[in-house]
Amino acid sequence: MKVDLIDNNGVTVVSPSGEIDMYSSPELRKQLLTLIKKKTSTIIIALHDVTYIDSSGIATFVEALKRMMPYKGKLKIAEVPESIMRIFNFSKLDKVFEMYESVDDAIKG
Amino acid sequence: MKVDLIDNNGVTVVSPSGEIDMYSSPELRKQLLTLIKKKTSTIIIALHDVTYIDSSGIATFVEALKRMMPYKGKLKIAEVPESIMRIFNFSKLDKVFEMYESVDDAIKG
Amino acid sequence: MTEQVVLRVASHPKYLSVVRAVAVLTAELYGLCRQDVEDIRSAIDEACSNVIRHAYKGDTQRQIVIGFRCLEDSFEVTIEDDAPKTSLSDLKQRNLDEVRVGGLGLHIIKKVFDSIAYDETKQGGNRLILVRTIRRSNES
Amino acid sequence: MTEQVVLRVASHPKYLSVVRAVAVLTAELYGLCRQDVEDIRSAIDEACSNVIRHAYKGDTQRQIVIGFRCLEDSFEVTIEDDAPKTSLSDLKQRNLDEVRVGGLGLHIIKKVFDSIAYDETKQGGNRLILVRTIRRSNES
Ligand SMILES: Nc1ncnc2c1ncn2[C@@H]1O[C@H](COP(=O)(O)OP(=O)(O)O)[C@@H](O)[C@H]1O
Ligand SMILES: Nc1ncnc2c1ncn2[C@@H]1O[C@H](COP(=O)(O)OP(=O)(O)O)[C@@H](O)[C@H]1O
Repeated sequence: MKVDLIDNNGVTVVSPSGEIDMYSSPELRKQLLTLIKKKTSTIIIALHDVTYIDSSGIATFVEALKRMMPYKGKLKIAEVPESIMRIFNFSKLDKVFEMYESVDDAIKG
Repeated sequence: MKVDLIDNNGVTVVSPSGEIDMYSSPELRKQLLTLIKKKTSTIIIALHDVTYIDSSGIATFVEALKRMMPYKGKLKIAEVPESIMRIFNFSKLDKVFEMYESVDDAIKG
Repeated sequence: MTEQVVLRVASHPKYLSVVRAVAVLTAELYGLCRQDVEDIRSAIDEACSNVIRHAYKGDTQRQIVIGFRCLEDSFEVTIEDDAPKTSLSDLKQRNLDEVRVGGLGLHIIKKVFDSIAYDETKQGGNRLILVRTIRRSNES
Repeated sequence: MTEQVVLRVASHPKYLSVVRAVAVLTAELYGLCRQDVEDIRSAIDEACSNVIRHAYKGDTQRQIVIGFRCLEDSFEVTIEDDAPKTSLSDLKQRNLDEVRVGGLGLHIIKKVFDSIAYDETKQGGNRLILVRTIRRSNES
């Protein structure tokens, strides 16, 4: 897994690529916590290039969401590939996260 | 591995895709031998979608080449990906086969 | 053992990618449909992650042995460790309605496999036996 | 055994894709550069094909065990079978200048690995030990 970060006037787009699992999710977590420490108001996680995600990856998003609540930050998930959507549906987290088709929609939304 | 065949006025383009190894090369061999039995005058093997080839795949081409000699058929190899070119170079077969950049070049050549 | 494919790796999360690749290729060889292959990849990954996290408590120097076997109409996976004995009652599933970190792995494993059991006859360590009834890719 | 990854498969050519995937992922985990990873994939595939073809004479019901290990500056692969004893002198390399079918595998194996040996201490069957000195991907 690699993580790309793009900052757009306080909206940060986080684009991991490759496989997110118990081995790689700590790196993603570290990057998200760094953004949250800076009280980044909106984080958009773009999953377009993610080929696999496990429960530890999902847990990382849940943790980020919870840590952004105290300062009313927004966590948005965009461009979820079909094969990965399954784990969101299954964990009922598609109801908890704001999910968007595209990064543009997530910025506007 | 899958094999696509396209026939163009006596020139047959054979396009295997995927991995060619000891498991899959017998299928490729069978298809080539069927064409050779019909005395197909020119066979172009397009390797664009081949991700791996082993010595049994190479042996299949050598066998086809030899079996086409008696009736003066032509065997041409086209669109060889870089990673696969290595085994041709190494086996010195780039000197033995007619190699072409594209199927069009192979048809003209 | 009658497993057709057996993989042994150290209990380090970096080897989970190897485990997943072998799971995917083996399930494909056995003719499982694409969706089932992906589900099996997830479930085996979660089960091995749990061995590292819970059975070995994060010790990355131990061993995990994963066996794959295909019978007439079932796909069987065994996951062995040499940690202290675990039983099914130790696997604590949580309610997915509360949003919290963790607790998703077992849900995935139970959704994907039709039967989950520990081999009680194993001397020392654990052997988790996961069985899934097969829907072949040409029938899907 | 001190191998970090061990794969056991039946001696059927359909499992060669599993062997290659494990070889590639393991070599990548150990930091080998892309070209070396591809070379190692070829060499291990050829060595296992040879076990099926020559040692087992095409019997697809036997077993092959492939072990991977990374030391400070070398990548070691062991390939075990339980066929009659083979020695290095049985591996007959042919001249590549004559164009003929077959005889390329050993050339590939010898080009990729710096050292090739049979473990003479193994009781029953063969253990081929292949060692390659490492060029790491960040140095390439
Ligand atoms: N292999 C195992 N050995 C011991 N306990 C386990 C094992 N797998 C799961 N458990 C227990 O079951 C609980 C639920 O597992 P899981 O749903 O995967 O969630 P998580 O690992 O995120 O806690 C774990 O917290 C642990 O207490
Ligand atoms: N594992 C093995 N056991 C016994 N003999 C072998 C083994 N590997 C190779 N050989 C011998 O070495 C020869 C050369 O092998 P190779 O270069 O791979 O070509 P090929 O397999 O196409 O004949 C084989 O024909 C065989 O006689």
